[in-house]
Amino acid sequence: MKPASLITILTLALGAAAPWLISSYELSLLGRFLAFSLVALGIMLTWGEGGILSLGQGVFFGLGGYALAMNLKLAGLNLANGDMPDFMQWSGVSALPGFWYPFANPWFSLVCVVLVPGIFAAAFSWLVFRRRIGGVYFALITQALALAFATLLVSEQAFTGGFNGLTDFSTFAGHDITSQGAARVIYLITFLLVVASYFFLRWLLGTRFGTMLRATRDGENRVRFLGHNPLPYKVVAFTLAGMLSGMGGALFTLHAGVISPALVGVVPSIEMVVWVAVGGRNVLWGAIAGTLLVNFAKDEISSALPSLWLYALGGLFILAVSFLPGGIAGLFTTPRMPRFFQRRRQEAAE
Amino acid sequence: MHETAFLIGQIFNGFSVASLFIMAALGLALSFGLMRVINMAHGEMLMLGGYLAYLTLLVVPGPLGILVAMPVAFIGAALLGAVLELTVIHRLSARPLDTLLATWGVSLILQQAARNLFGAIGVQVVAPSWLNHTISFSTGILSGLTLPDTRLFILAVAALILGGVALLINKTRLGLYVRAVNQDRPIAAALGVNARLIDLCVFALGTGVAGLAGVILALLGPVTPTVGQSYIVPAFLVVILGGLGSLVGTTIASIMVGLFTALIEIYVDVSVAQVLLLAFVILFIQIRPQGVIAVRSRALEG
Amino acid sequence: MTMRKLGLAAALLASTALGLAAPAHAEGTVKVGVLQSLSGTMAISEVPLEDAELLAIDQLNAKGGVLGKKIVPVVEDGASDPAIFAQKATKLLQQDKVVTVFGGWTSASRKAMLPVFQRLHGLLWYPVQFEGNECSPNIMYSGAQPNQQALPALEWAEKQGYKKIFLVGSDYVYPRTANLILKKHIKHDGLTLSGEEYVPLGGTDFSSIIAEIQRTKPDIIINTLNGDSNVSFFKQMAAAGMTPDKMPVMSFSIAEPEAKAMGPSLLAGSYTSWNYFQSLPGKMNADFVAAYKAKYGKDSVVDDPMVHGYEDVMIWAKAAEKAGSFDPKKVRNAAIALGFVDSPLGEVKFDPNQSMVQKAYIGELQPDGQFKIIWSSPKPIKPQPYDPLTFPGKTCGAHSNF
Amino acid sequence: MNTAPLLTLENVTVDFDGFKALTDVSLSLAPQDLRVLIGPNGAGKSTLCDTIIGRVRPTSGRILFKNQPITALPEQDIVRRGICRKFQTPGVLPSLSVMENLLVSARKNRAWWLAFSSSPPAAEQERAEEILETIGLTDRRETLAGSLAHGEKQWLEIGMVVATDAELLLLDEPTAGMGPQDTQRTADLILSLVGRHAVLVIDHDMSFVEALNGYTTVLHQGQILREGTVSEIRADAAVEAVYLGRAKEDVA
Repeated sequence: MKPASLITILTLALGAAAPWLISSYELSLLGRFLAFSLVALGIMLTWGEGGILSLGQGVFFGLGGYALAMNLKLAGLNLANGDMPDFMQWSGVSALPGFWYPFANPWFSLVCVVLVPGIFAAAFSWLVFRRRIGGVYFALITQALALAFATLLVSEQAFTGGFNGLTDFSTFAGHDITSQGAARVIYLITFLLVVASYFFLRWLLGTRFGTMLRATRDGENRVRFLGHNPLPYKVVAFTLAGMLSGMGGALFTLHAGVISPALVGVVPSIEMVVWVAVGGRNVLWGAIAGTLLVNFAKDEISSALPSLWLYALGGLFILAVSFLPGGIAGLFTTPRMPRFFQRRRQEAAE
Repeated sequence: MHETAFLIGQIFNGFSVASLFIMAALGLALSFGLMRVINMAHGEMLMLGGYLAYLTLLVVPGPLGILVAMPVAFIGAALLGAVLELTVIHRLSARPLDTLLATWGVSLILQQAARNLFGAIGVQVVAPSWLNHTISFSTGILSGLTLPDTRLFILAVAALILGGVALLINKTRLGLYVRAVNQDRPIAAALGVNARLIDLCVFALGTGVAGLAGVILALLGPVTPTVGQSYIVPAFLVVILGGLGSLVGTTIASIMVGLFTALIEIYVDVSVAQVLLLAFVILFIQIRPQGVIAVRSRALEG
Repeated sequence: MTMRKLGLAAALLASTALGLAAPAHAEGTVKVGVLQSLSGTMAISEVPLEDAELLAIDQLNAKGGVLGKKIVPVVEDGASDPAIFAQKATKLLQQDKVVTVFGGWTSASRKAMLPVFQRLHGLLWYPVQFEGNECSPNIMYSGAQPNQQALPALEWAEKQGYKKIFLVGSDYVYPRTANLILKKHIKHDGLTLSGEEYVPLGGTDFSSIIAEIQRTKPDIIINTLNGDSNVSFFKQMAAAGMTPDKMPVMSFSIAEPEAKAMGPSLLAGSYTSWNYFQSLPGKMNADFVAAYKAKYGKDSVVDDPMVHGYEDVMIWAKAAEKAGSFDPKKVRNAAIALGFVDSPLGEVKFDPNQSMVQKAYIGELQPDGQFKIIWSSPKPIKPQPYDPLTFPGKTCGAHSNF
Repeated sequence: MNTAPLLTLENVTVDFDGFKALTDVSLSLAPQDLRVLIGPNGAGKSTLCDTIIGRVRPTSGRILFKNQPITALPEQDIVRRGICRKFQTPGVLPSLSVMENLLVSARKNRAWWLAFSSSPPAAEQERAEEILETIGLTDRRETLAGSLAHGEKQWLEIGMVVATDAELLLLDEPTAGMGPQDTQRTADLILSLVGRHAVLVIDHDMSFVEALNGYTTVLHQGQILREGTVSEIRADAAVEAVYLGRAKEDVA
């Protein structure tokens, strides 16, 4: 057996056995960080392989999280009786808004967790990319999107729970989700989805789609003047990243028991990029490892030395992008990265 | 109050907000046009300007303190900008996205430094008493309209800064070099223009303007470690709308954003206005992806 | 892919597997949690609150602790993020096995922690004024309910003859809900609502709102803006010629520290409504202020949430002594059974609905940054988590379950 | 020669905000033609290429390809009609291997939804192998294009352009930065393409232009100055005045 497969199998076995190896608090941490790593995988796909930097992945994370949270909030309410989530009552709403109704169905909610961010990501990226807005412009527009989305969530309190977000969940599709056993099941589902996404992306990047995506990153114009339309490759990658973020958001909501605007805005969105920058933007396992590493570090450092954490986060970011563009994974592998130090003026001039 | 007066008041407010955006976005647009990099720590230059105003007012209290603070803030922020350019921006100049991320790291560090130096809760900068007046109309259709001196002063400062930078770019030798590098970097370099030095000067000029803007913002808002963050996202939108490094484009875009928000806020609340502004920008780039002023350049490939 | 792929992930997983829970009770000590935002946007308010809570713990320990045990505070950072509040609350209860937790500021943080405390049968002491509409057997709410801060302010304004009222606030839960209640009462009392405007949290531009104020000419503005937005609002009001002496403003979230930082000259003459001011008379308060200054510097100031955080710790200690136990349920019942106790805020007690019975005060900001108390409710006000006029028929009963 | 022209430019003018990069340029290319375009720096050679492939849109005039107007088509559709261009600074895809570069170029059906398979069709694979041989990079097959030597990048890009099977190849300064030996090799490579494709070469290295020995168009200040065989152009006094005199010194 090759050492590579040995490490893979060992990691999979450890991950699957984690619920019986670590305390329930640590399991909940690991679970929520693995949920984050789905977002990171999406960023690796778009930013690392596609050259598309999004500073607004929190939006898709939030769409997925809210899609599930709406169901969790409705669980146990008798809608026929005119029951409403508590926050609506004290926001002056008289009846449950129409768009909430379908979310009472858990399966509809689950589908929306993936579809809503997917459709939104597809529509948004198509609108922007088709006018050949990319690079820095795209990063800035997605950042504005994150700000607008968080602002809207906060201001439409009657429909979204506002700044408080949605919290206090107890059942999903009739199953108790607060018990110790449920926590293990939720962890295992998260773990499985991360593993499945990892292997899916590994396959995808090995296809000609992966080659075309990297080709588009290297020279969008060259690709276009070879007769290809780069637009669909970018849109598909961005849509997949959005769906992964949505899935991550929903799983996070289950683990954390809360989804709120504080998790989807400008700063959380950019932190998501930090995970990938630190872990390695061109290597799938790097994205996952970076997410776990940065988040466990944050958990350890931020309580003991809160002001140090911000210096560390800022410094980590500067160091990673300036000196270690391949991230931690770059120390172990020779990923296929663009030749960073080559000035490509004709691209920049576009 | 007459409806016309209210509307004119809103248009005035739109220009007033636009003047803030011009000052906040001008430096960004300049260095973006020249170097194709976005400095995410630009907001912290505004913050630095605010704190320098606070420090200056401690040394030079009295009515003219604010006028002393403006050059101090300009120089302070320009120096910090130069350091930033030499240490981070230049190293990453071929990688615009990495520059963006690295400067975000810088912005975090600067915010935390301000927090440790001055405290999280912010410091006090008070507008001088000679600005505490208003021009009020009490008769005619403009009855009820009030134009605060502070806002008029800010409009004037913005116009002066804009005029100054325009003169610098269009009439001086430095400006000539800037335009040359802007058009065609390799050729300009071949003709003996020190493109590195031009980059450095323009970047420092841009951050200097932001520092100066920070003093002005302190007249209307708080001086806190995170104050830059409140202006930075609209400033980015202005840069996108304005087109590559065009002064005229930046100005028009600022006015568009200012008027759009002021007028739409008559009908919707501020939060929704923010969302509509983004929708407007996305719609606008459908029509003019290169911004208000699209530069048709032959320097695409030399 | 190389042979070392996933190696790091494996190492990470292994390292967490080895992480150990902190040891539970050591002999002669008892652990309590202190959970505030030490970083992020809320740190500005919550760090002083944490200081006040730690001061109370110090003072108790100096007198021998509680039930003969020394109190060991476990301090955690909520990082201004509700998910982290929930995460750290879980850690404190599950891993550190604390007997109770003091903390929270925003409603978002409290809402996120609530299910954790219910599931793990913990007890949270929440010290900040809030919008009500919530009762949990696992939370002691010592901050003001709307009928202890917002409504007394309206009542006072009415008595001053202000009839046209303009509401301006940050766009989030507390201002929206407080204003919902205020609007009901404005209508009920036959007053006029001139306008109601919100800016996003951290908003800095008030030009449109000020234009609206100039257009509608209210008698008084009720301000529920949060944090830095207040600075922008008052500066831009002053620039438009409307200083607090010309246009009265009643604020709900400006206390002594904010006034000190924003500059009393900008705010002097504006009003605010709280259950505590640093300038309150009485020996308890004088002692508290002196002790705080002795520990955190003579320039420091104290405010309403800080004193509530301090008093929460004190009442918890008294209740534990009375119950003879640290069991959260017994402590809760004992806290309610304590009756009125003397405190820096005056006589206070916990109502069976687990909120605090306390007086309301109106202060006018003086140029020295302190508030002059110009009105006080005649007697302590019983807390009403649900405003009867706005939410008819809803009440919080006494809780028996946990 | 076939009478129907492959490419026709009719009075093409390109105006960059008042600067006329091309004025009233008319040009016609037959299938399997080899045409060389020369002119001093700034004469508008690259702009002419840009205009044909749709990177720059003409202010007035039109461009016909196989008698169809292409002036308004999206860039990738112009390529799909059969025009492909090599850029002046090599436009290879640096983080892809040499073979991948060719395979990306050789894709016949360019629909994105057909990209979700791991291996390209056998025909495309064979074609790529063939071109790899032609451009002499067989031993560099798996090398990342970004780490090729400058000359090798030029050849790879020519290979990529060829791989698209375009009827018209536009080669913008294929010998830029090459030594005499490599230049000769490039000339041989290009000559081997004529017959299968029409080729428009832009260059100003006269020894290279002479080696190609194609029908030559001289561009000066955005306008066509002369057209003729290399020897006619060499003999022309006007051309000599604006261009060749200087070029001779360069070569010498």
